[in-house]
Amino acid sequence: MTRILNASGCLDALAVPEVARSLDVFVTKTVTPLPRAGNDPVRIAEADVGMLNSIGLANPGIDAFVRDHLPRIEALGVVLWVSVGGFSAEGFAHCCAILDAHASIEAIELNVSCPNVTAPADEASSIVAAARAATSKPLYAKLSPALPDITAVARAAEHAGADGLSLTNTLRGLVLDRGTLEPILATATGGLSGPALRPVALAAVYACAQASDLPIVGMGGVETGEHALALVAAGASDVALGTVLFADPAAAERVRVELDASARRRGFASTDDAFRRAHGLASPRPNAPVGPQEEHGLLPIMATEPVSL
Amino acid sequence: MTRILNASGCLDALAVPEVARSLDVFVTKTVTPLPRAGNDPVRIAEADVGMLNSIGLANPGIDAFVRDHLPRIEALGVVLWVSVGGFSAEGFAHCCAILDAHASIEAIELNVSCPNVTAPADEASSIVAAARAATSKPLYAKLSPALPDITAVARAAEHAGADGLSLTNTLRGLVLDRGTLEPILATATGGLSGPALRPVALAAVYACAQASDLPIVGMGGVETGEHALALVAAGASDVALGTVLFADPAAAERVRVELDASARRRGFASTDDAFRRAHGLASPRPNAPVGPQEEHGLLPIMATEPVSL
Amino acid sequence: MSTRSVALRVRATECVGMYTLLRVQRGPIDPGLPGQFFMLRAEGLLLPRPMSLCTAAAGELGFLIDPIGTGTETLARLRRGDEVAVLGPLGHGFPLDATRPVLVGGGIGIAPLPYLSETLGRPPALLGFRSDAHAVAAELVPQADVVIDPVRVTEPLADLLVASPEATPLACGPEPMLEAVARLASHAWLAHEAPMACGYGACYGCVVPIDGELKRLCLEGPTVRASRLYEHCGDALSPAQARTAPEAGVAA
Amino acid sequence: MSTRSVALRVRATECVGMYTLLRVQRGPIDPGLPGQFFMLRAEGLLLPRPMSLCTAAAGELGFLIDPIGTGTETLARLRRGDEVAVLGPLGHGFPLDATRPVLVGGGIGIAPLPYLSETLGRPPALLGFRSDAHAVAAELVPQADVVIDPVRVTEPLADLLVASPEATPLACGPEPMLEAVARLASHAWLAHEAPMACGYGACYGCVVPIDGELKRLCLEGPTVRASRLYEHCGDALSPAQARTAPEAGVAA
Ligand SMILES: Cc1cc2nc3c(=O)[nH]c(=O)nc-3n(C[C@H](O)[C@H](O)[C@H](O)COP(=O)(O)OP(=O)(O)OC[C@H]3O[C@@H](n4cnc5c(N)ncnc54)[C@H](O)[C@@H]3O)c2cc1C
Ligand SMILES: Cc1cc2nc3c(=O)[nH]c(=O)nc-3n(C[C@H](O)[C@H](O)[C@H](O)COP(=O)(O)OP(=O)(O)OC[C@H]3O[C@@H](n4cnc5c(N)ncnc54)[C@H](O)[C@@H]3O)c2cc1C
Ligand SMILES: Cc1cc2nc3c(=O)[nH]c(=O)nc-3n(C[C@H](O)[C@H](O)[C@H](O)COP(=O)(O)O)c2cc1C
Ligand SMILES: Cc1cc2nc3c(=O)[nH]c(=O)nc-3n(C[C@H](O)[C@H](O)[C@H](O)COP(=O)(O)O)c2cc1C
Ligand code: FES
Ligand code: FES
Repeated sequence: MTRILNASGCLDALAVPEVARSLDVFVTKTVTPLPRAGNDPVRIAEADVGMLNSIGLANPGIDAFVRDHLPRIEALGVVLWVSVGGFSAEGFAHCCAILDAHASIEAIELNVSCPNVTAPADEASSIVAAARAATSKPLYAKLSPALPDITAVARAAEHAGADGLSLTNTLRGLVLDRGTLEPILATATGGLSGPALRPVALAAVYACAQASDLPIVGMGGVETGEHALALVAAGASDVALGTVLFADPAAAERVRVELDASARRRGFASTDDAFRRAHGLASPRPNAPVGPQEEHGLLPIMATEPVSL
Repeated sequence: MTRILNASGCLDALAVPEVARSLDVFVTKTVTPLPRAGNDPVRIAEADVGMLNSIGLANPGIDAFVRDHLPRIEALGVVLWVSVGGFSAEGFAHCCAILDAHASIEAIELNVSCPNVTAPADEASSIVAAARAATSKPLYAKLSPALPDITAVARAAEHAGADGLSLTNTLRGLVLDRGTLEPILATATGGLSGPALRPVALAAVYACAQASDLPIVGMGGVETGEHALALVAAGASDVALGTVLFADPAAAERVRVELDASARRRGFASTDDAFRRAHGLASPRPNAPVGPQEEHGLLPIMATEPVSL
Repeated sequence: MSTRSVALRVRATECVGMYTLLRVQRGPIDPGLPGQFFMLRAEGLLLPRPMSLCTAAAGELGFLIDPIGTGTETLARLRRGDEVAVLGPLGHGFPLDATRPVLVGGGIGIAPLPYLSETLGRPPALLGFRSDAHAVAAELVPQADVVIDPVRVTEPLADLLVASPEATPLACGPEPMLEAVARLASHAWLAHEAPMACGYGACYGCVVPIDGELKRLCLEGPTVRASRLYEHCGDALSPAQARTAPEAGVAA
Repeated sequence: MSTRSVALRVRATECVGMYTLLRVQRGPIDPGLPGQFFMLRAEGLLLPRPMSLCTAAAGELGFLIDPIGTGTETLARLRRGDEVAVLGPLGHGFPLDATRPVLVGGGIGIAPLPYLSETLGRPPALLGFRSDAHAVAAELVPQADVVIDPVRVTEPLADLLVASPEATPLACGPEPMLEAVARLASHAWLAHEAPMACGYGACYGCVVPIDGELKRLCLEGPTVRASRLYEHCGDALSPAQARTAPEAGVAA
């Protein structure tokens, strides 16, 4: 069963518990050893095929997180992953050691790829190794797509003890104000997410699924069940929703329903069929004719019937 | 004056001389030391926010290029850049040494970034240095956007003797067949160009313009004069058209006219004004109110009046 | 807070001076309190845009839109029968128990005032606009005194506060105007703005300094007591000083 | 070759069995020769799609479209008055001086045949379709004999070639059909297909093996003599053998 997660940094469970509960797993915004105010505003902008953000890992720091936030998140009764960031392998390890004591945390995602802070991509394997030594919880290494060879980093993370991969974080992008031509974000460039990332994330998942045996959480521009199914076919075991949640907080439910329908329409018994098909691993069972695709109207990501909660 | 080039691999001057003549500079498809048939078909696919290609540097090899193609291109009377690729620094140097003897070639672009062949990105500076030793022609290093820090590579290329930067090549992307979920391209993944690349290329140009003094040829998803002006504002001296040429072979003329109009509408005396504005370098002269933007109709890249050539 | 966006049909779009009044069928949506906002998304937009509720006629939600960029232009171009995805009401509205409320609006900042005025029983209002063409929108707010650039809306406000210092400005407008209002009255309530990707606390994109820290405006606001936004406000300037101070608000 | 795409208005779209006939005002565009193609692009598509000219009524260009994916669906959904960007004519058409031409079409491969039939004075035609519903399109080709799956169009062709071995098949259809035609007649002309990004030699995306090398189909073809495409063609099989061989063409 493909699980639907939120992408780290794209949901605050405490602000909207019902949205967090609509997910199979809630992933926190990245927590760092020390508190961070984040970057100055303006921090977000719509690009013509995606969005930019330069939040800059705003977070309360690991101590306040564990003291103030964690108990309240635990009270929500969601399956919980904590995303961890740091500026050195020790920083990551420090956070992991603290989180290790909390049984409510199912897994830890290591954000070795935030484009809005100095990116320690080269050090992915030393970070994973240090985190590995600090906790026995499952560790997911979250990689950047901006690598000459993402499979090399994926394999390095695997050898260093990662239990899974989260693919991918954002690309670096820029949007200028249409009128003045000045960068809209205070930091000028920022992380590009949404539709533009979709084919890039898909390629990263596909390549890493061939290079490594680790389970993969796929993300990047997922808006519909078809997008989620493509990630699954490319090699993702689970799928995370980021940018789409901003436009459609009810996306998890919708994508789950669409994903099932998309797989069924192709005659796949399970999503594994989709994976085998895309990777040419085995001839899947004779598939039912693929009917017309989901028709998305003007507003693909809205409920078709007005409903309020 | 901002020049309009074609992006390497996106135009064959011998097939359509009048399109080549509509450009300020014609850039050849990448030429390698030995002939290459390129990858098996299928080689192209439309992605929802861009296109994929896996041409695989199909080319006749440097010897046949110089013997058979160059004289015919010279006869067209276009300003000529030759794009060079190789699988080692020596390969690049070998091609550059051969091209050095031909006065018709204004500059050489070093394609150190093709995503469809093993990417020698780490070796950018040794390639540039070897090419530098082999020719006195201006050398433009064409970089990939899939680098953790493109500015470091840009600076390395500058120190190794590059005279300019071409930014950027494609990102690695994947598209699956909607019905079967199999990769459409025979190589599975391929190079992603077009709109999805636009904010990424813009960020690369912006960052490299701050990190280096080299002139920059900007490219990536340019379809309109507004897109070209954004690249200029971000730091490009010249702008290259790739994917847009497939849909609109007359794009160069159109983009040139639109670019001038876009700059004028903002009250910029020259495109340098745009650059200063975006980089916050100097308060540009009081700019005329920005009127409504170019209105692109259903088919933004078509001539509005039916015209035939 | 509702966390399900609803596809609603546009009933009409009307020109109101330089602005567009987008009238949308209300569907199952609660109009919320004046000063609360909705996230609106139409075809062609990746992200929704925050809009204050302007009018709340029966069965309808009215939004007053200043088309300043891609998102607002797309929304202002909608036509009868088009769909728009609406999420809300979101955030906190103006206090409805303020002592002697006086509504203060600058430019498109008048957007939340018609609904606020109705709800509060048509209190006095002071509106500033950058041109006569923009000032046409004043017709939406009953009992409004209007000034046009270069006169600033804080000038009549300063006079009013001299006459009745206990009056509470409930203000919405461009940042310099809000700051000038804050200087005149630290007990004022200000509807602040920031780019928002989600409107419900998910993205951390909308932070502004509140109580001296970067806080999410969509959760803390958008209406915030002046003293939480500006350190040196209120008594820092007497109304008379404010009126002549060069940094006093512009009517944008 | 024209290298300027022209925005033309759609006059009408008509259902022809399972296909759509897209009728576009001709504007200044030359219809070219039968077998040549045009690149068509509509709103929402980044790349244009190659389409053979199907009909060339006065002042009009007609394209027969099989909606099999995003591009063809988008084109088939166009309505009167919509704009479509048209570039062409491109590539090389069928030879018009072939000895005793016989048109052979499989499925959507009949697209170039109506114009070709008109030009050649209505020579005999053999058409294969996968269903009766698809076969409705045969009405566009005069003098056509039609077969439906599981009968293959190469069966009547084999008979015809026994009767008149000098007849020249001019064929368009799915790859297995083209290969089967090639086995029957190495002097046949085949309109081949490949995904094309540009249609005018710029992208190197459309290569197929021609004369044993990967060559750009948009420049070398799309019509190519069978012997250039398939090594073992023609006399390799007698017509009688071909008729019963398992790899003989399907009527797709
Ligand atoms: C709570 C809230 C309520 C709002 N209510 C209304 C309303 O009722 N009516 C209305 O017209 N607008 C309202 N706004 C502002 C509106 O949301 C923005 O103008 C809109 O999001 C801009 O999007 P865009 O794509 O049109 O412009 P963009 O392309 O994002 O920006 C165009 C230009 O305007 C600048 N800009 C962006 N946002 C703002 C802003 N908030 N104020 C001034 N300049 C800005 C940008 O920096 C850029 O230079 C409200 C904002 C908030 C936060
Ligand atoms: C010279 C030339 C002339 C053509 N003339 C016509 C014509 O008159 N009418 C017409 O309907 N089509 C014609 N075609 C084919 C048509 O161009 C393609 O079907 C179209 O480009 C597919 O685009 P799409 O976006 O709809 O499908 P895609 O989304 O690109 O593909 C959908 C599925 O169909 C497969 N596919 C892609 N191209 C083809 C193909 N050429 N044949 C079979 N399967 C394919 C893909 O692999 C995929 O599985 C012609 C092609 C060429 C090269
Ligand atoms: C506003 C915003 C904030 C984000 N913050 C984080 C973060 O704190 N940690 C992290 O690992 N990724 C962060 N990301 C990246 C997302 O988790 C995700 O990798 C990316 O957005 C791609 O998915 P999408 O296209 O579905 O949004 C953030 C993305 C956005 C848009
Ligand atoms: C079909 C195709 C072939 C390409 N071939 C080359 C090549 O041979 N050498 C090269 O440096 N870049 C090549 N590129 C990359 C382009 O030069 C350009 O960097 C990229 O497409 C981004 O620009 P665009 O978005 O305007 O297309 C190719 C791109 C495409 C689409
Ligand atoms: S708008 Fe997203 S957190 Fe406030
Ligand atoms: S379609 Fe581009 S080269 Fe043939």
